[in-house]
Order: sequence, then structure tokens, then C-alpha cells
Amino acid sequence: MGYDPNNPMEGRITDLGPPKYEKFLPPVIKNNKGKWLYHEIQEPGIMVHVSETGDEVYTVRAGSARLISIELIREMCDVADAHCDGYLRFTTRNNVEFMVDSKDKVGPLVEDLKSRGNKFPIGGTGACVTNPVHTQGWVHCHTPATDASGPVKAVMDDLFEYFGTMTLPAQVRIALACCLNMCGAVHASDIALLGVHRKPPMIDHSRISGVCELPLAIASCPLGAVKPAKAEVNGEEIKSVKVNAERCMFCGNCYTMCPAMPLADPDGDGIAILVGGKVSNSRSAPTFSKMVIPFLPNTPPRWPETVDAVRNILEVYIKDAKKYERIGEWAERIGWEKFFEKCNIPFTDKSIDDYRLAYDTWRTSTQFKYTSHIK
Amino acid sequence: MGYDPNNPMEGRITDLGPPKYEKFLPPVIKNNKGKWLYHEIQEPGIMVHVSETGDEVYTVRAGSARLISIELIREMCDVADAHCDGYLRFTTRNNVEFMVDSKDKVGPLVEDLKSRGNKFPIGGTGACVTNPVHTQGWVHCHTPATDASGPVKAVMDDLFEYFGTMTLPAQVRIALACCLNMCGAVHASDIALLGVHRKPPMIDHSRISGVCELPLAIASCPLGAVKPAKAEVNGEEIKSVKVNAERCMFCGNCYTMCPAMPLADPDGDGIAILVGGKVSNSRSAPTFSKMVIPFLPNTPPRWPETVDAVRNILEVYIKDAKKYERIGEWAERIGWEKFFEKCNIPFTDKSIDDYRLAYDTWRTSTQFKYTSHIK
Amino acid sequence: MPKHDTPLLDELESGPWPSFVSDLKRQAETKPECWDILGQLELSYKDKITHWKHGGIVGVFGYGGGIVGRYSDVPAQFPGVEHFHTVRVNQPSSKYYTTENLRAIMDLWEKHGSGMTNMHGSTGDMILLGTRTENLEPFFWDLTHKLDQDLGGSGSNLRTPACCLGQSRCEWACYDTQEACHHLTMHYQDEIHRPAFPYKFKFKFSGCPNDCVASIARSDLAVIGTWRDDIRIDQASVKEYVAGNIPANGGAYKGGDWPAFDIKDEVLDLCPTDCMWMEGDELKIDNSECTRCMHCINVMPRALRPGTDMGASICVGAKAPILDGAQFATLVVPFMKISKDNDFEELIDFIEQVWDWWMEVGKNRERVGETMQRIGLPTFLSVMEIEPLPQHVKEPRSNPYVFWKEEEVPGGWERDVAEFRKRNAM
Amino acid sequence: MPKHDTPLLDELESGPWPSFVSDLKRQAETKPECWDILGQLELSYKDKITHWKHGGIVGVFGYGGGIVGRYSDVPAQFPGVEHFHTVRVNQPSSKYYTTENLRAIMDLWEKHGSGMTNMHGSTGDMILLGTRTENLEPFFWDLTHKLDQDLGGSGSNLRTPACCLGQSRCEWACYDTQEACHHLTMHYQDEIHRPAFPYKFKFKFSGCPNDCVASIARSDLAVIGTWRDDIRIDQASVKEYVAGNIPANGGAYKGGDWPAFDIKDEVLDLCPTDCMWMEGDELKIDNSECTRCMHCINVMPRALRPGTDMGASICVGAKAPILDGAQFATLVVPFMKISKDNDFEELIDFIEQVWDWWMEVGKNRERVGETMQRIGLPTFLSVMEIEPLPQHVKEPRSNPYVFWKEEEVPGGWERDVAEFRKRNAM
Ligand code: SRM
Ligand code: SRM
Ligand code: SRM
Ligand code: SRM
Ligand code: SF4
Ligand code: SF4
Ligand code: SF4
Ligand code: SF4
Ligand code: SF4
Ligand code: SF4
Ligand code: SF4
Ligand code: SF4
Repeated sequence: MGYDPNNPMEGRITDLGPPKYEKFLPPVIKNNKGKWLYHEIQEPGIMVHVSETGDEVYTVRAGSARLISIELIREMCDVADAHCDGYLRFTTRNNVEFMVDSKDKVGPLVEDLKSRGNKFPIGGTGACVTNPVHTQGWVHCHTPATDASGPVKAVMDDLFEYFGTMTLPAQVRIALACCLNMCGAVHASDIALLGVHRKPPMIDHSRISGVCELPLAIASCPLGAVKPAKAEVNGEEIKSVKVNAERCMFCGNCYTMCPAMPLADPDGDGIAILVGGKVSNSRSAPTFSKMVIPFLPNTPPRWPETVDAVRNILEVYIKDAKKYERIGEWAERIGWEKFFEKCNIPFTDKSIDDYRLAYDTWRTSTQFKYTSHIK
Repeated sequence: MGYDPNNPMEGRITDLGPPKYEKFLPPVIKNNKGKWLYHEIQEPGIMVHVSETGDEVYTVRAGSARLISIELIREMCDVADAHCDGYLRFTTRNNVEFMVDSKDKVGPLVEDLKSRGNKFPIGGTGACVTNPVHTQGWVHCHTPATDASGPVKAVMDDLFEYFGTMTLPAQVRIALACCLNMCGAVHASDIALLGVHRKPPMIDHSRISGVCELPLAIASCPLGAVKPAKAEVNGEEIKSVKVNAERCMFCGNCYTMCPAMPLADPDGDGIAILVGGKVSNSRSAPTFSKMVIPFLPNTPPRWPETVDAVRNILEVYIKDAKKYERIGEWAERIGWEKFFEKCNIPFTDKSIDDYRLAYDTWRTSTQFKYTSHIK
Repeated sequence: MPKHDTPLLDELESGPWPSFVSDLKRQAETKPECWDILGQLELSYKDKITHWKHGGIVGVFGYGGGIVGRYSDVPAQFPGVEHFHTVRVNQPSSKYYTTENLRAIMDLWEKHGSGMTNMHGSTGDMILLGTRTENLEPFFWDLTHKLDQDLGGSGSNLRTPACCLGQSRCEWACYDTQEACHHLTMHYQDEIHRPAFPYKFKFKFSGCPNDCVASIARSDLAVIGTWRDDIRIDQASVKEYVAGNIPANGGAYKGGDWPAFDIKDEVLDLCPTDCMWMEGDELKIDNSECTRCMHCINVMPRALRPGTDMGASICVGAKAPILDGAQFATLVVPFMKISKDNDFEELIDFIEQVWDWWMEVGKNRERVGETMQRIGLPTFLSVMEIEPLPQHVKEPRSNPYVFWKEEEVPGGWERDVAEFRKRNAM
Repeated sequence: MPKHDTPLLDELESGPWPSFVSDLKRQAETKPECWDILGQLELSYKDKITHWKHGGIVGVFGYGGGIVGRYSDVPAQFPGVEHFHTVRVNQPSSKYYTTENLRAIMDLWEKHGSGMTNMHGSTGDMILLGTRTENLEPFFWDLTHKLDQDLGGSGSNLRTPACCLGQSRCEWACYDTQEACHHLTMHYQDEIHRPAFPYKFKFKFSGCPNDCVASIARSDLAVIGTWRDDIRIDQASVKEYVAGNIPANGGAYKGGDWPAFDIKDEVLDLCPTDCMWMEGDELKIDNSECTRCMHCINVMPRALRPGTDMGASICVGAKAPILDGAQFATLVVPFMKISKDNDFEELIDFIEQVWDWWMEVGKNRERVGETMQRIGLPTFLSVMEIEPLPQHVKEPRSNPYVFWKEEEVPGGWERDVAEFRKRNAM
């Protein structure tokens, strides 16, 4: 049997949900669930968790491009079959983890992974740059202002040394989102690369009536920049919209709601860098990333400006921060004016908030540090 | 000659400005201006400033009700004439200061002040409760929700011991403003008493046309709660306004703009307590006071609920805070949940912000302390 | 399908990080439509713009989500990606797989799709990347019938819940994140598959405040493990740490050029509440001051453990920036027991109270956090029938603009201005 | 005027704090209208409500401010306060007086007014409390002709400027607050007396970041002394402090039950930037990290002093809560030399630039801080022709909503959708 297009409801099964996780837990995991006592990262990418039962599980973590083929996944399965009794898992940051239940199985597993070229770099644990969370970009999405997989590959090629070592002051989470929708926790990343538009939407009057509900398009704009308007199409007056470009902040929400309002543009689009976000509640509360470089151009295939900017920030951070200090905690401690100075990043009005809760970011004290910005 | 009502412009002098301050500086002050090296508070209310010339000035500070008579001011002048070569000054918190240029003049000056009953209590320096800044209240203003001089007198009678000693963890600035206009820096005081209304304005339709410009009254409301409306006055329909009481937050701005919209009410009005504000940039940046008790009733002549509330907060602070820690710095350190618990102040939804920048005050982390509030 | 020249993309084949370009090329050998993925992407690299059309409403019968429609705007050049819909397959809790299962899914995707995937999507699903409309139902048939598996969410519905690995491999998990995630996913199959909300709604489950699934940043409802008794201390291990016999922070700093472990610098002084101290070689914690930030536990996992009276903090309303700026989730229930024993009843009650209200008052495309902002936290708490707590806020309000209610004010609001004027002339 | 029974107010005659009631009673002996002040206030104490009518526009010819009109709503009972206008007399800088001057003013007020005052008003003026309309001009005549003095501000004008005592008696003043205050008051007599602004505007001058005139909390323009070189250290005195020979904080804690002075606890550890340390018994400061908060100087005034390259930070826009919530003033010019030598030219230029703009774009009853909020800080800086500095903000923006300008974007904003469609079909 199979799906019958002439009889689509026949035999249909729905609402099964995902398979029960228990079926997929390696035995050592299943047996010791809830009984783990402590862990230790033995070397970058390799950790042991020790149970109160005395059991141990060794995990080897490998990087992944996330945009991966079924062939590569089958190769992962080959590894897992050879060493891990046919189990594996993926982390919340898209690394792949191979687990074995005794120390002597670690060596062969690692050997195997290393033998496969650069497909399975081992690392991503502890005080490292782990796998960047990222999104679709030009590979799949309709609203991106930049690509996702390409810039991530370029950045990680450059920062590769920090994936497989644990020499940073603390963990550094890099993330990329290709537009302001920010699929992924880009708004709370140590270093965030964010695709941004800088040209207001065009209005495709010839198509708008067919593809958009005008009231929704108008309501979509948080700043009320989209207004009803008349337009002429083939000599006929039609109902359309217009955009007050002065009020537009290029969020793209109108395009999400109305395909006849495209924003994307080769010169307008690019990447903004935000830094200092974090998610964990460790020491300090979760914190939003802050925009420190409002725009870098889209320069495929290797986005050198973006790569350099990220490395620069990372290097300055490495030199200056204290142990356990996330990038944002460091910037808070030294003061953001010093952050800009030390990283030699020009400060522009673009980094000054002028949105809804902006007042809370204004400096309402006389406490500041002198930097080269003050002439 | 003199003012001639029939010839008002004749001989008129304007724009003189205040007298030049130099004329009023005691010689030791004038001679050493800009040359002071250091100071020391010798005992509560008595300080010496030492100049690089070797000169010294001794200042004796005395409390004052601020609402004072010309007789009392003349008495101050008597003291200044007797001891200070005819000079005196007032502080930015309405204390009066008598200065002498040598140590041996201090004793007689102090004796004199002390001999005058409770008119000139010596104190108000260092880690004390100094003179509360306050406003007009029922003595002069048209918008108050409470009196000013009365509650201040009642509070200071109770806290008098802390005016003339320096035993607090840090300086404590108390202030009172009789309505939300907040004349004075109540919004940045260690302890602020704030007159608040709780009933929406009435509309005096019979008078509104004569005394208000309706568009201004309507525009005055920050929440758009005042709307145009018709009303009947003596059988005639007139243009007036109505108030959407559900949207009113009792700010009184409509009454400021339109006398026909009175808010004040014996039961509706009372005092809110806000704490933890500061102005100085010392250690921490200037900080707004936070509302911890949203309402206490107006209970003249001695406002016992208010007096008790202030003392309670002060006593808990004294026991718990570290040296140099202002009330707000203390509350920040222990956490506001602990502040409420330690002070045994019930927490209500009224202390949760729901105005414009409210989101920034929500707790967006899992970091909190358990208190008795959590069942 | 023809092989395209991809000089730009080819430059992404060098370098030590795994190359998605090389991977695509390899896959193209058996799935030639991958050449068209490469070809169209190359064109985007040249044009610096996406070549996907806007949206496209496709799906499987009876479901309102799980598929994201996508069409090429240059289909003539790249017919292999003319249709290029993604399929979101609901991942198992914590993303453990057997190779058997994974291979079976890959086989399905070889049969019905492009051969490319995202492992995983940001929300948590397996993303099967790119197929034609006519393949959707056959794929779904096979998925359900052969693998007993199902799609995840998309659209204005409950999105695929996700969790950290929790008790499965972490010593700090304060409740069973996997079970909670799975149970709720099953409980709310209808809400996942049939959009009935004002907008999307996301659950995420982290076992402790380290929040390894970033729930507080990106879920409308974040369940974050915590405890309410005392941190467990093993003083013997404390001494081992102090002696330098156990690497700090579970070895996370191995390789760094750091001085020898110093408990004062690395633990006591970094405790945000300053509630730890040494008495001789004993470590002391004033647990009533501890905010369970995890730092000390992170640094000394063999000496310190969360308490035993465990549960979770429930935070509501995180979201990405569109429209009003990003929000973290706000602490709404400081502590809740999260237990399978009663089928997560308390949590489910809470969720449904949130939904009932949000479905009633939420505007179209308004995330729950935005609705909370619009009506204000006090009102939200009152409709949720939650007692306001100082824990709900970082600090009390600093403006004096309180919305009193009529019943709270003696005498109410009705007053007679004529009476008033008798005592207060104008 | 009859003496009224004031049983409620009488209760405010007891207690150690000076009693305004006793004072009023004493004054009533020579100025019987004070009985009516007491009488009407007693009525307010009974009724729990004010008995003053709303407003009342009175003044002296040619001035738009300086007098606040006030009428009783129970004039029949209390004819002595039927009219009860206050007069704001501009105080001298830092409120030093000769008894001669003060007595002369009191004599005038005995002649023309109620005999009651506020020394001083919150803005800084001497407030002469209560007189009749017909007394205003005669009082003003005497004030100007006999005393060479003038009224202060009220209404939508420049309000009476005020300052801390500064160099006159404080070792920390980084510029001459008295002179700056006086000079600007004289320079702007017209602006003080003739309302031409959208709303009130206040100047306040503090000599250092301790801000003893609370300028950052309540002035539209706050001039707060600071320095840009190094804190001066007298190491010999540091040793004296450490030895306990000089009381900490200028003696401000005498009487408190505190442990012996500990430079680490009381200074180093409380430095907000952690930029101080001891090298042996030498105190070291990394001045490039110092934010000049004053704490260390406050605690050790004999060992530490501000640097010698002094000036001020200029902060703009403080105000009380109506309408949008209170604002502190925002740092706009981190450092400006404030010097009499060039008649405060730089400061005056700055002020006028603010005014020119605010008078043009400020709405009626909109404080400058509110206008700044409405248009946004970046736009404000750009109209002020001030280069944006990281010092202007506590932190960079966290939302991504940047208003790019057309000229900043290559190719501008004009695009041809038909051209676009050629490459990106729909
Ligand atoms: C495997 C994974 C969970 C999963 O379900 O997949 C995981 C696993 C562990 N995390 Fe995590 N974390 C994982 C994502 C996260 C995230 C989420 C994210 O990055 O998107 C966070 C929040 C990030 C943030 O704050 O921005 C996270 C914040 C932490 C922290 C807090 C660190 C801090 O100081 O802020 C710890 C504690 C520590 O490392 O000291 C921690 C600790 C751990 C421990 C040590 C827990 C344990 O006892 O086993 C695990 C190994 C750590 C390591 O990799 O060094 N994990 N961890 C995730 C691995 C991602 C990866 O492949 O790189
Ligand atoms: C006389 C006066 C200035 C004037 O022009 O009149 C003044 C005078 C001095 N202040 Fe002040 N301050 C005066 C109002 C203020 C204010 C304004 C206010 O309270 O409205 C503040 C800001 C208050 C706030 O932060 O909320 C103020 C915050 C300070 C500070 C910072 C204290 C802190 O730790 O936050 C210091 C430094 C100190 O005391 O250690 C200081 C220090 C001083 C010194 C020691 C300065 C000196 O070297 O002479 C003076 C004597 C202090 C004392 O009274 O203990 N002064 N001082 C004001 C006296 C008010 C009174 O009668 O009580
Ligand atoms: C596939 C995925 C990105 C990825 O590469 O992993 C994704 C892709 C899209 N997201 Fe997302 N979002 C994805 C996770 C997220 C997340 C992260 C998360 O769920 O943890 C967020 C931020 C958290 C949040 O929900 O706020 C996110 C915030 C958005 C938003 C902004 C929502 C908002 O309230 O601000 C939109 C816009 C919208 O809904 O119209 C959006 C919309 C979209 C759309 C459907 C585009 C659109 O405008 O309709 C994207 C389809 C891309 C494509 O062509 O395949 N996506 N999106 C993620 C889902 C995979 C999965 O199911 O596992
Ligand atoms: C007399 C004085 C209070 C006192 O007892 O000291 C005072 C009294 C009044 N103030 Fe004030 N303000 C006084 C200093 C202040 C201050 C403090 C300051 O200047 O440092 C503030 C807060 C700082 C600020 O300007 O924001 C202040 C903020 C207000 C406001 C709110 C303004 C705002 O933008 O939010 C109003 C309402 C208005 O302007 O309509 C107001 C209005 C008033 C009026 C004119 C009432 C009104 O609604 O028209 C009061 C007249 C009272 C009366 O009957 O005498 N008063 N007012 C102070 C002036 C004395 C002086 O000249 O020295
Ligand atoms: S971030 Fe924007 S462009 Fe990227 S996948 Fe999400 S919605 Fe698409
Ligand atoms: S991009 Fe955003 S701000 Fe600009 S018009 Fe569209 S919705 Fe409005
Ligand atoms: S605070 Fe309000 S009531 Fe009090 S004096 Fe100022 S304006 Fe009048
Ligand atoms: S009191 Fe304030 S909120 Fe209420 S109606 Fe008047 S202006 Fe509006
Ligand atoms: S969130 Fe906590 S329980 Fe879950 S994996 Fe991370 S550290 Fe472990
Ligand atoms: S968990 Fe955090 S707050 Fe609690 S004791 Fe440890 S470091 Fe301190
Ligand atoms: S502000 Fe500074 S200079 Fe002025 S009196 Fe206060 S401490 Fe002295
Ligand atoms: S002035 Fe403040 S910041 Fe500067 S060294 Fe002293 S305490 Fe530290």
C-alpha cells in the first residue's frame, strides 16, 4: 500500500508525535538516567560523566555544518554503529555526539572520526567557540539579508583553533540570523551576526492586489510607515500602499506580510554585529546582545569584513577578560566605552538606541571613562 | 517716592537679577574661596574646613522647618550678628548654617543656638537623616494630595535622634512632595513620601466652559482618558469632557490644566512611600526611588501610619546595611524581595510597573531569593 | 540535472571547518537536484540576494503546519529546486537517535526529497530541506506508516517543544526534561498540528538555570529547573579542589593559561549574592541568600550539587525582536514541582490558563509576551490568578502611576461635584 | 483678625523638631493674618483637603513669572488669606546672606506680605508666602529700588538657577559654581522674566559628582564638575588613614558603631571600577579606569583630591514624572571647561543651541528631556552637532532597528521594481 492521491484520507494516520525518547537512549544512558554524579571534560570535545552506580559514559563531540546531507548522516551512523552500539545524538547547537560506555572505546572512536578528513572536527566543549547557531539564509529562506551557512563556514574556518581548544576566558556562543526575525537566539549571543536590510521596501503595484491583504500590510509596520495609497497600473487606478521611507527601520515585517513589498538589495543588505548577550543564569542574568557594528557589506563567498570583525573582538576579549567572564560581562565591567576603544571599533549614532525603551540606555550619570572618542 | 498705581511704568526697574554673591560671603570664605584643602565633621552638625592658607572655617548647621516666619529669620540674624560678623547661609536642603573663623567661637555659638528651645537643632551632617526636602501641601498649593509641613514635622519628631547623630550606614535623604508634580527631588530620595490621589477627576460642567480650554484639558491626559463630551447645564447642552475612569492613573495633570476637574478627596488621597533613590554619583549611579508602599491614609495632624512606615524601613536598614551603603544600594544588594521580607511590607501588584518602560523592570531570569511571599 | 559552475561556492570547500559545499557536491552524485541547490546558491552569491520566492502555502491534509513552502524565482535555470519545501519532522526529546531510525529517515528523504537536511532546526525539529509539492503526502504516509513518526509545528500553533538533555546525561537536571517535553508534545498534538492561536507558541525545557536549550531567550513558556533547599556540599571534594587535585569547572578550562585554582577568586568572589565563605577549609553557603545561579556548582561539580527539593521556575513570554524588540521570558511561577507522577498536572493547568486568556485577548500575530506587555504585568498576574510577588520584578516601579480600582478606594469613585463645591468653592 | 481654634495643629507644637505651628503663632502676634493661615490649615486638617482655589494669574507688569497666584476657597472665614500669592525672590548664589540684607527683605515682607516665608523653595528662590494682589507692585518697587534685588522665575521660562556652595567652602569643586550660576542668571534675565519657552527650563550647578544641588535629578541642564587628569594622592595621609589617625569620610561616621577603618573594605572594594590597589602602603589608582565617582575622595578627603585639569560634565533633560515618568539628565558633553575667563562662552553656546532647537520643535508643555525622548538621542546629538560617543549611553542598543539615512546606503533608496523583478520573479 502507500499514499493514494485519489483517496487522500484513506488509511491516514495523524498525531503520532515524535518517537518516545527512551527507545533511543544508549543503554548506559538509560540505566543511569537521573543518577549522574559529576562530569569532566578530559580534553577538548571529550567528556566523561560518572554515575552513582559507578558507570561512566564518554562523549565525543564533533562539529557539524548543520546543513548536511543524508550521505553525511549515514556516515555518522556508520561511526555510531562501529563504536557506539548504534546510538548517537545531536546537541542543542547542532554538534553531533558519540557516546561510549568505557574509556578504552574512546581512542578508536576518535581515530575513526579523525580519519574522515575534516568532516568531524572534535571539540566544542568548555571554554571554546562552539558550533554557531544559524539559520537558512540564501539556501532556503525568502527574507534573508545575508546568507547563513557561508558566513558561518568562513568565520569558523578562521576561528577553528578555538573550536578544538579550551583557552578562552569563558564559553563564546556565536550565532547568525539572516534577518531581523532572528530564528535562533541571536539576540542573546556572545557574538551575533545579523543580516540587516537598509533599503525600504519597494511596492510592486502591479501585483499587490493579487497577493496582499492591504490592511494587513498596513498594520504590519510597527512604525506606521506603510499607508494606504492609490497607484496606477496599466492606466487604471488601483488601491495600493506607499511607504514613508523616513520612518522605515527596515525590519522587513511588511514583506513578511506582503510579498509585493520586497526589501532585499545587493548593496543595501549586509551584516550587523551584536555582542555581549548570554542566556545562562550563571553569575549574571540573561542579557541581550548589543549592536556594536551596525553594518558590514555582503561579500560572498568569504565575508572577510565579518570574519575580521569577529576575530578582532574575540582576540581583544581573550587578552583582556578575566576567567569565567563572558563577553558581555567583560564589556560591562570595563564599560562599553572601553570596549569600543579596546576593540578599535568606531562608535556611531547607530549604536545609540532610539526605539521604544531607549531612555533606559541613556547614560544618566557622570560616571564614564575617558577614551580616545573624547577629543 | 514709591510705587504709583496710576503710573505703573514710571521709574520701573527690571532685570536686576540677584545680588552678587560675593557681597554676602563671610571674609574667611571670600579669602579662601577655591583654596580649601579638606574638611572634618567634628561632631554632628559642626564641621571645620581647612584652607591651604592655614585658615579655618567652622560651620554649625541647624535644622529648620523651612516654612518659617520673618521673626524666626530675624532671630537667625541675631545669632549671626552675635557670633558670625553678620553672615549666614542656607543649605540646599533648607538647613541654616552659621560660620565662624576660629575654633573658640564655636562654643558660644552652639550655646546660643541651644539656648533657644528647639528652634535650632544642631545636626544634619554626615551619616544622618538631614532636613527633608518638601513642598507646599495644604499651606499653599492647589493640587496637593496631602500636607507637606505637617507630615514632615511628624516624621522628624520621630526620627529626631538621627538628625543630631551620625550613626546610620550612610546619609539618608527623606523628601516629601504633596502631589505627582513632585516639586523637589522626591523621585531620587532614599525615602520619599508622595501625596497621591486615587479618585478620578470630577467634571464641573457648570464651570468648565468658563475656566478651561477643552482641547488643552483633553490633550493633558497622558493616557487619553479625557474625551470630549456633551453635558447638560441648566437644561442647555454644552460642550464638556468626560473621563474614562478605568484608564485614569490619577496623575492630576488634567486638573493642572483645567480647574473644573478636581481630583482631591479626603478618602481618596494619601501618601505613597518610595525608597532607594539617590542623586550622587558616588559609587553607584543616580537612581530613582521605587514605590514600596502604594498608599497610606491621610491622618492629620500626625500621620502615624506614615511615621511608622518610615521608621520601620529606617530601622531595618540600620540593622542590615553595610557602611557607606545607601538604602537603594542596600536593597539592590540584598534583592528587593528580601527588602520586602525584612521590612515586613506586604507586596502588592501596585509595586509592579505597568507604565511606559515597565518591561525593563520585569524579572527575566531565574535568579531570585525565596522569601515568605512564596507559598 | 546539469552540473553548474560554482566558482564562488568552491572557495568554501577549503578551510578546516566542515564544508556544506563539499557535502552538497557529494550528495549531488546520487541526488542530482543538489546541483541545482548549488547552482541557485551560486547565483545568490553573485547577485547578493536570495532567489526564493515569498512563501507558498503547502502542507499535508488536516495539518496546518510542519511544512514550509518554498519556490525558486529562477526555476527555468534550476528546475531541481523549482519547488523546495522543507519538512519539519518532530525530533525525539534531546535528539538521541538510533542509527536504525536515522537511516530509515534518511532513506525516506532519499526517496521523497532532496537529500539535504538541517540537523536540526533552531526550534528543534529535524529539517528535511527541499522537496516538491507532490512528494509531501507520500513522504508523510511513509513517515507515519513506516516509522511511526510525525511532523513538528509551523504557523500559528504550538511549535515543536524542545529540551536540554537533562537527567539523561547531566548531573544537574532538577526534573526530567525529556519526559516533560515528550509528555507535553504528545498531550498537545492537536495544538501542534492545527493552528488555533493568535501566533506561534513555543515550549522549551531546561533542567537547570544554565539553560542549555536557551529557553529563557526563545520560548513563550520556559520551564527551567531549580531547587528550594540547600546546595549539597561534599567538603572532602572542596578540599580536593582547593588542593588543585580536580580541574576546575569540569575541566572546561584545560589548556588555558590560567593560574592555579583559587576558590576565593573563582568561586566566592564571583558568587553574585556574595553568600559563600570559607570557615577554615570548610565551604559555607548561606542558602537563603543564594539565587541558584549555578556558578559555584559549575566550577566545582564534584563538590557541589543542587539541592534535593527540586522543581522548576516557569518563565513566560520570550520572543525575537519583531515588533517591539526582543523579550526574555519573565519569571511568573518561581517554583513549581514538575512531576510525571501527576502527569504534569500543575504545569498543564498553568499552560491552559495562559492559553485561554491569550486566545481570548491576543491580537492576530501577537506573541504572548507582547500581549503581556500590552496589558501590563499586574493585569496578567491577576487574570492568571497568581499572587503578585516581589520575585516577579527586578525592582518595584519607580513611577507613581498606579491604576487603583474603584473597589479599593473607600467611597468609590462616584462623587457629586455640587456637594464638593459646597466645601471647596471655585 | 480673630484667633482660631486649632486643636489639630496644636498637636504639631510638641516634639523636638522645630514647629512651624508655634512659629506661625508667634508671627501672628504682629501679623494677625497668620491666624487665618493657621485657621484655614486647621480646616484642611479637618477636611483632609486643600482649601486653595486653582491658580490665579497675577504678576508684576512686564514679567511673566516670579509670582504664583493663590486664592482661598473659604475667604469669608479667613479673610486674611483671601489673596495669598507667593513671591519668588531670586536668591544669591549658594544662599549666603548678610544679616543686613536678610533683615531688609524681612522688613519688606513685614510691610507688604504675610510675614511667612519658605527659606528656600525647591528650585532655589526665597519664597515669600502670601500676599494680596495690590501689594505686589509696591513690594516689587521696594525690592528693586531699595534692595537692588529681583524676582526669580515661574511659568514657561528659565527658572531661577541654583548651585551648590562649590569653591566657597568645599575642597572638591571643579569649577566656580557660584560664578557660573550668577553669570548665567544675569546673562539670561530676559529669559527668566519673560516666558518664551515651550515649558519651564532649569539650570543647576554642582561642583563635583556628589551633586549637592541634586542637579542631575531636577534640572533641564545640569553642570556637574569633574576632571580629566589624575586623582591627587597624598601618600603620607593615606598612611594616616590606614593607621586610624584621621577619621574616615571627613568624620561623617563619628558616633556609628563601626569597626576600625579598613582601606580595603571601605575604599578599594567599594570603588565601582575596581581600579585601586595597595602596593605595600602606597595607594595606587589606575586613573584611566576611574569614573570619578568621588567615593574614595569622600572617604579620604585628606589623602585624595580631584585632579587639576578641571571642568564639568553637561547633562540635559532631568524632570519630574509628569507625563512620561521621571527622567534623570543625560550625559551630553562629557567634559567642558567652565571658565569665567571667556565668560562661559562654550557653555552659553551650548545652551543656546539647545534652546534654539527646543523652541523650534518642542511642543507646548514639553520639557526638553521629553523632546529628546520624542525625537531620540541620535537625532538630538545630530541637531546639536555633537559627535556620538559611547559615553552617551550606558550600553549600545540591543534592538536592531536602525534608522539608516538614504545617503548612507550605496545607490540610495530609489529602486525600480520592474528591474528587480527581472532578476527576482514573483
Ligand atoms: C550538550 C548541551 C545540551 C544539549 O542538550 O545538547 C550542553 C551540555 C552541557 N552544558 Fe550547556 N550544553 C549545551 C548548550 C548550552 C547552551 C545553549 C546554547 O549555547 O545555545 C547554554 C547557554 C549559553 C549562554 O549562556 O549563552 C549552555 C550553558 C551552559 C553553562 C553556563 C555557562 C556560563 O558560564 O554562562 C554551563 C556551565 C559551565 O559550562 O560551566 C553548561 C554546562 C554544560 C554541561 C557541563 C552540563 C553537564 O554537566 O554535562 C554539559 C557539557 C558542557 C560543555 O559542552 O562544555 N552549559 N549550554 C549543549 C551543547 C551545545 C554545543 O553543542 O555546544
Ligand atoms: C551644604 C551642602 C551643599 C550646599 O550648597 O548647601 C552640602 C555640603 C557637603 N556635602 Fe553634600 N551637601 C549638601 C547637599 C547634598 C545633596 C543634595 C540633597 O540631598 O538634596 C547630595 C545628593 C544626595 C543624594 O545622593 O541623594 C549630597 C551628596 C553628598 C555626598 C555623596 C554621598 C553619597 O555617598 O552618596 C557627599 C560625600 C560624602 O558625604 O561622603 C557630600 C559631601 C558634602 C561635603 C562634605 C562637601 C565638603 O567637602 O564640604 C559637605 C558637608 C557634608 C555634610 O553635610 O555632611 N555630599 N549633598 C548641602 C547640605 C544639605 C543639608 O543641609 O543637609
Ligand atoms: C527553520 C528555522 C530556522 C533554521 O534554520 O533553523 C526558521 C525558519 C523560518 N522562520 Fe523562524 N525559524 C526557526 C526558528 C525560529 C526561532 C528559534 C526557536 O524557535 O527557538 C525564532 C526565535 C524565537 C521566537 O520564536 O521568537 C524564530 C523566529 C521567527 C520569526 C519572528 C517571530 C517573532 O515573534 O518575532 C519569524 C517571522 C514570522 O513568524 O512571521 C520567523 C519565520 C520564519 C520563516 C517561516 C520565514 C517567514 O517569514 O515566514 C522561516 C522559514 C525559513 C525557510 O525557508 O525554511 N521565525 N524562528 C527554525 C525552525 C526550525 C525548526 O522547526 O526547528
Ligand atoms: C514652590 C515650589 C515648591 C516648594 O515648596 O518649594 C513649587 C511649587 C509649585 N510647583 Fe513645582 N515648585 C517648586 C519646585 C519644583 C521642582 C524642584 C526644582 O525646581 O528643583 C520640581 C521638579 C523638577 C522639575 O522641574 O521637573 C517641580 C515640578 C513641578 C511640576 C512638574 C513639571 C514636570 O515637567 O513634570 C509642576 C506642574 C506644572 O508645571 O504645571 C509644578 C508646579 C508647581 C505649582 C506652580 C503648581 C501648579 O500646578 O501650577 C506649585 C505652586 C505651589 C504654590 O502654591 O506655591 N512643579 N517644581 C518650588 C519652587 C520654589 C522656588 O522657586 O524655589
Ligand atoms: S532569520 Fe529570517 S531570513 Fe533567516 S531563516 Fe529566519 S526568517 Fe528566514
Ligand atoms: S520594513 Fe518595517 S519599518 Fe519599514 S515599512 Fe516595512 S514594516 Fe515598516
Ligand atoms: S508637589 Fe504638587 S501639590 Fe506640592 S507644591 Fe508641588 S505642585 Fe503643589
Ligand atoms: S488624572 Fe491624569 S490620568 Fe486621570 S484623567 Fe486626569 S490627566 Fe488623565
Ligand atoms: S540546562 Fe542544566 S540540566 Fe540541562 S543540560 Fe544544561 S546544565 Fe544540564
Ligand atoms: S549558586 Fe550562585 S548564588 Fe548560589 S551560592 Fe552558588 S554562586 Fe552563589
Ligand atoms: S557638589 Fe561637590 S563641590 Fe559642590 S558642595 Fe557638594 S561636594 Fe562640594
Ligand atoms: S573616584 Fe570612584 S571610580 Fe575613581 S578611583 Fe575613586 S572610588 Fe574608584
